Amino acid sequence: MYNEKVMDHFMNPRNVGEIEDAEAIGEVGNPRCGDIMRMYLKIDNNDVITDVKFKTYGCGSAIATSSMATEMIKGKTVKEALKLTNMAVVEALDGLPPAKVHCSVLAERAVKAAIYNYAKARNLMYEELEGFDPNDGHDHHHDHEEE
Amino acid sequence: MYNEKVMDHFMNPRNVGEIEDAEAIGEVGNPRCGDIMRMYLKIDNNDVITDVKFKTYGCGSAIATSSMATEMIKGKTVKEALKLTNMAVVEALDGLPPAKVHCSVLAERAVKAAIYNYAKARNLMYEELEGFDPNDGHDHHHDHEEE
Amino acid sequence: MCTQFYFDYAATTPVKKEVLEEMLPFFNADFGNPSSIYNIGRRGKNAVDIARDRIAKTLNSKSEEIFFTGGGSESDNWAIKGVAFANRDKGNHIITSKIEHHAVLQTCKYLEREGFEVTYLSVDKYGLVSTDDLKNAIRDNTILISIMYANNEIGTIQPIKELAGIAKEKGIIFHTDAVQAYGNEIIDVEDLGIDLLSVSAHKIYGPKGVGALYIRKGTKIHKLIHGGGQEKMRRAGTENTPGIVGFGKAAEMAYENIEEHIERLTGLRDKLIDGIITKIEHTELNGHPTKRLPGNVNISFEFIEGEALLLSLDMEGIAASSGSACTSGSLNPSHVLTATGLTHEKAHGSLRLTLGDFTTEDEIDYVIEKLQPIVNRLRNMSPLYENVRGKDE
Amino acid sequence: MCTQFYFDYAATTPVKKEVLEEMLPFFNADFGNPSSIYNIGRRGKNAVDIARDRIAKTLNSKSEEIFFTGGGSESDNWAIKGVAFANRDKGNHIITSKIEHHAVLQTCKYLEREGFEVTYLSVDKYGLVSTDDLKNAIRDNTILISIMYANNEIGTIQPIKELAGIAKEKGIIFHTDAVQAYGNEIIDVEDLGIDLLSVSAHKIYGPKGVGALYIRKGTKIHKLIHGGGQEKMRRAGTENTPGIVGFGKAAEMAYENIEEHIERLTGLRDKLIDGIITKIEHTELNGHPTKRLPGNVNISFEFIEGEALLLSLDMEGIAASSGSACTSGSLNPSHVLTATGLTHEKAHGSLRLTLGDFTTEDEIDYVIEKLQPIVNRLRNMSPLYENVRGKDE
Ligand SMILES: Cc1ncc(COP(=O)(O)O)c(C=O)c1O
Ligand SMILES: Cc1ncc(COP(=O)(O)O)c(C=O)c1O
Repeated sequence: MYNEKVMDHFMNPRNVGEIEDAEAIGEVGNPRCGDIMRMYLKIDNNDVITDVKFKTYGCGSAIATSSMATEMIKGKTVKEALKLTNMAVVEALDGLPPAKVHCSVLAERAVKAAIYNYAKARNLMYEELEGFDPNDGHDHHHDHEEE
Repeated sequence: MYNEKVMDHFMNPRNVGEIEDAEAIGEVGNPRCGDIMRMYLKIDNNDVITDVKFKTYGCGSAIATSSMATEMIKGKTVKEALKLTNMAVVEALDGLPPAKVHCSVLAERAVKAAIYNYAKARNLMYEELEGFDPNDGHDHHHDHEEE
Repeated sequence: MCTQFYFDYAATTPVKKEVLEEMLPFFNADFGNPSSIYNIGRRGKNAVDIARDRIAKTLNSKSEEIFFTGGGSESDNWAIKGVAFANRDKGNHIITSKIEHHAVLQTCKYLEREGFEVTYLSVDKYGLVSTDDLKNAIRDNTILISIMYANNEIGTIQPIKELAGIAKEKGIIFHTDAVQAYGNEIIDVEDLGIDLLSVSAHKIYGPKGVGALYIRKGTKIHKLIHGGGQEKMRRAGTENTPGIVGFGKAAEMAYENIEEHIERLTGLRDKLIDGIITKIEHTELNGHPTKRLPGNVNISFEFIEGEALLLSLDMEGIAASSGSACTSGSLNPSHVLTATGLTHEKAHGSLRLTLGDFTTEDEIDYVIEKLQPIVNRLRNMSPLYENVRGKDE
Repeated sequence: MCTQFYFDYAATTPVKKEVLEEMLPFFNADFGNPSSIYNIGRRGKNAVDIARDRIAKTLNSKSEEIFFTGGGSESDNWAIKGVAFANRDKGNHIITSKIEHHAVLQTCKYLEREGFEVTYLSVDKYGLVSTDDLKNAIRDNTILISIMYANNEIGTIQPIKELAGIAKEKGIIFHTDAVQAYGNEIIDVEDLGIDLLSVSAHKIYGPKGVGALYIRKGTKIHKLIHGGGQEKMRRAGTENTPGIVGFGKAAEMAYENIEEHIERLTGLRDKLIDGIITKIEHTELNGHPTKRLPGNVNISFEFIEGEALLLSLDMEGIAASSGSACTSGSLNPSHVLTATGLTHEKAHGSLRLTLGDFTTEDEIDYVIEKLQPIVNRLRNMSPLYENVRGKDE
């Protein structure tokens, strides 16, 4: 079902854990839906993300995309991190099964949620966050029955 | 499908042929329905059937029952022959598949039709022939679809 | 006696060695449920996907347009009931032909009882549907046209492209029962422009109990079997993995050298037809002489009845079939033969010999040789024949 | 890694050696069409008849009341749609339960769209339907009650005799989906007084793509698959002879020593349940502790998600299943688990381990041993768990 890279990130996820003194923490998802991701960012004075950690409750692709997303934003500036899209994460994982792509949205949203909280606390504005609401459910992929 | 006795009577039918100077000839069936049987009887002055021949156009059980029926009435009196039922023929053949039992009616009717013609020509009356009409179709077994 | 000379390939075919070999692992080694996520289930899923691709390739369709079923009858029922019920808002009129397989005819009869109207098109003496008849039968409320690709009894091949073209012009969904044509004809759903097509594995050296329905993307159709999410949520039921794998392999093999297959069978077929017609008098070919399945021979023998003929052939180890009422379990002879104008009598005396990949020239010779005395024996017993002989003399 | 520890017998089972052996001749030696009259076809017909007798015997039904189908889903669809459409003149109300298999539920949903009314009975926390609820749900226009014998996810066994008794009293047709119960319970259709019962071969070490529907003589029901005269004119389609033969053999084997089978599996099941519940905290058994299929274990692991659990188990060669949304391809977790009152969260964290004839004690030990570190690993990654750990400390 999943390719090797996804399985590697699922079995050996990078950056699992917490950062006690994180500048930014974001949580998205909902246990009702079966996935929650919490993202911790250490951000230095140059707006560079120097460390990332995550905790995820969710399926294999939720965990793998969490792991991949943390790797992708580590060392990037906040602005660069905000450009991360779920499709970029999926691509970096060499793809996900079509029915599972929606799980990757969680990682993108967790990064945004963390930076949203960071920006709010510091009164910063990022145009990439325009319209972003950390409390929106993530886009669920609806399989509705055709009849 | 058919048992050995039926197959024997089908492959080696007894009494196939015609009797040029037969006292009684009867024909029943209809080519539309896929079966016709013609029965020839030699009947002596004591009303005893001394010889029988038949010709049949029809399926395996029609041919086998024709053959068996001729054997069963040979040497019998006309009155005895009229008592022949299709079920007795079927029994003598050790049975027919349920869907094929209706074919055995042809033989019974052919015997009756021959004696009917014989009686008519001689102005004889047999109570066993009461209500018998040689031109009736034989009882077809209807497989109707349940829905 | 054992069947040694099999002349009933149109009824069913043996599973080829190569096909069975591909199936075997899926009975107990790779038996996992294809819908599950663990390894042993994924292997089943991959195999089903490959089978789907293989079948799609033989029909020039997309893989996503192939849906596996439990056989040709299910495919026909699904196509016809599914379209009928899904398009009731547009109309309730269906057009089919008088010579369809029972899987189509009985489904149409059921739909008539459920309030649909069905036109059964007549055929000519060869069993051909006329394009004009189809045009004339179309009404404003026609929602489906279902015409079989090739007939199972007399082998007649319909002008499917023309018929489908007429349907397309009017925006009417077109289904074809290709159970007999599949593996014996080159079929291109794109070129033909058809919307639905039924096939069955056991007619092409695959296993019994597996079929497929091609459904052109966008065709409005209800499900026949509701339930789990298999077959992209359109046909429920745990996938018959070994069966599907076998079907895929059989389809691939059937189309590997289809031209050669057609040429070889056509040669054998014509040899058998000529042999019988020239050697045995009062015989007649049923169906079309050339627009005919490569393996189909159907001949009426006057004055004798088909079941008696079959039994006699069986005693010689020859397996065949007949349109006689006595073999169908019903009162009337083949609806196909009578639709071509044959008298009941001639229909009762019909014999179908169908050829396949294991048929040899020697077998053809054997059948011709055995047929003559059998026919003579039965005719000599027949009260119908003696009249003719009288006349002939 | 290859699946070496199969714990998904409820999804499907491998075909047993003895079963496959009986099937093999019918693929290519005795491949003839059972509906034909020649020798090779008759051998197929005899084999089908024997299979029918074997299955009838396991259910204490008459052979003529057993009809072969293409699987459990087809049987369910046939039973429910067939009865609904055939009895529309009497009423349009159907009663079923909330925890049925999709083959029943989706069929009922379809019928709702077609103008029928359906009551979905609730279940208690163990998954049991209440006889009072059933009594209260019956209306004057109720034509069918369909309650599953045993549930595929949580293994709960319903009081079928009582439920069927209520139906009988009111003259309502009673169907039960016994796909999971068959081969794991002693089933006597006469004693239970049921009218229709669905079974499927691949759940009892028979082949996929074969099932049967028991139809009590006199039950008014339409066909689902119209066409040829097979199955006494009630289910069209060339008989899947090898599949049917395999089903017959599997059924016979399943009931040869059913008591022993039940006892053995029940022992293993309870060992596995105890092992998990006592070794791993924050776990909970789903379903009924004793009114439960002998091979069914279903446990919720809090704070983790089922698909992640399955993937991790797969890496250890263990095949299992879950009621998590992520494995069903839908948005919501198992409708069965939520119907028993489980929160979505606990349903997402459910694991179903189902045992069968090849399960050993060692395998049970292996699973318990492997589960613990897997659950720990996932919980340590889970933001839900850390809160609890905090509280626990
Ligand atoms: C309770 C129940 N009903 C019906 C089915 C459907 O059976 P099949 O997969 O043979 O169509 C299953 C299994 O999938 C089942 O567990
Ligand atoms: C033309 C045609 N349609 C449909 C069918 C039904 O296929 P199956 O027997 O696989 O259900 C057959 C064969 O029996 C056939 O010849």
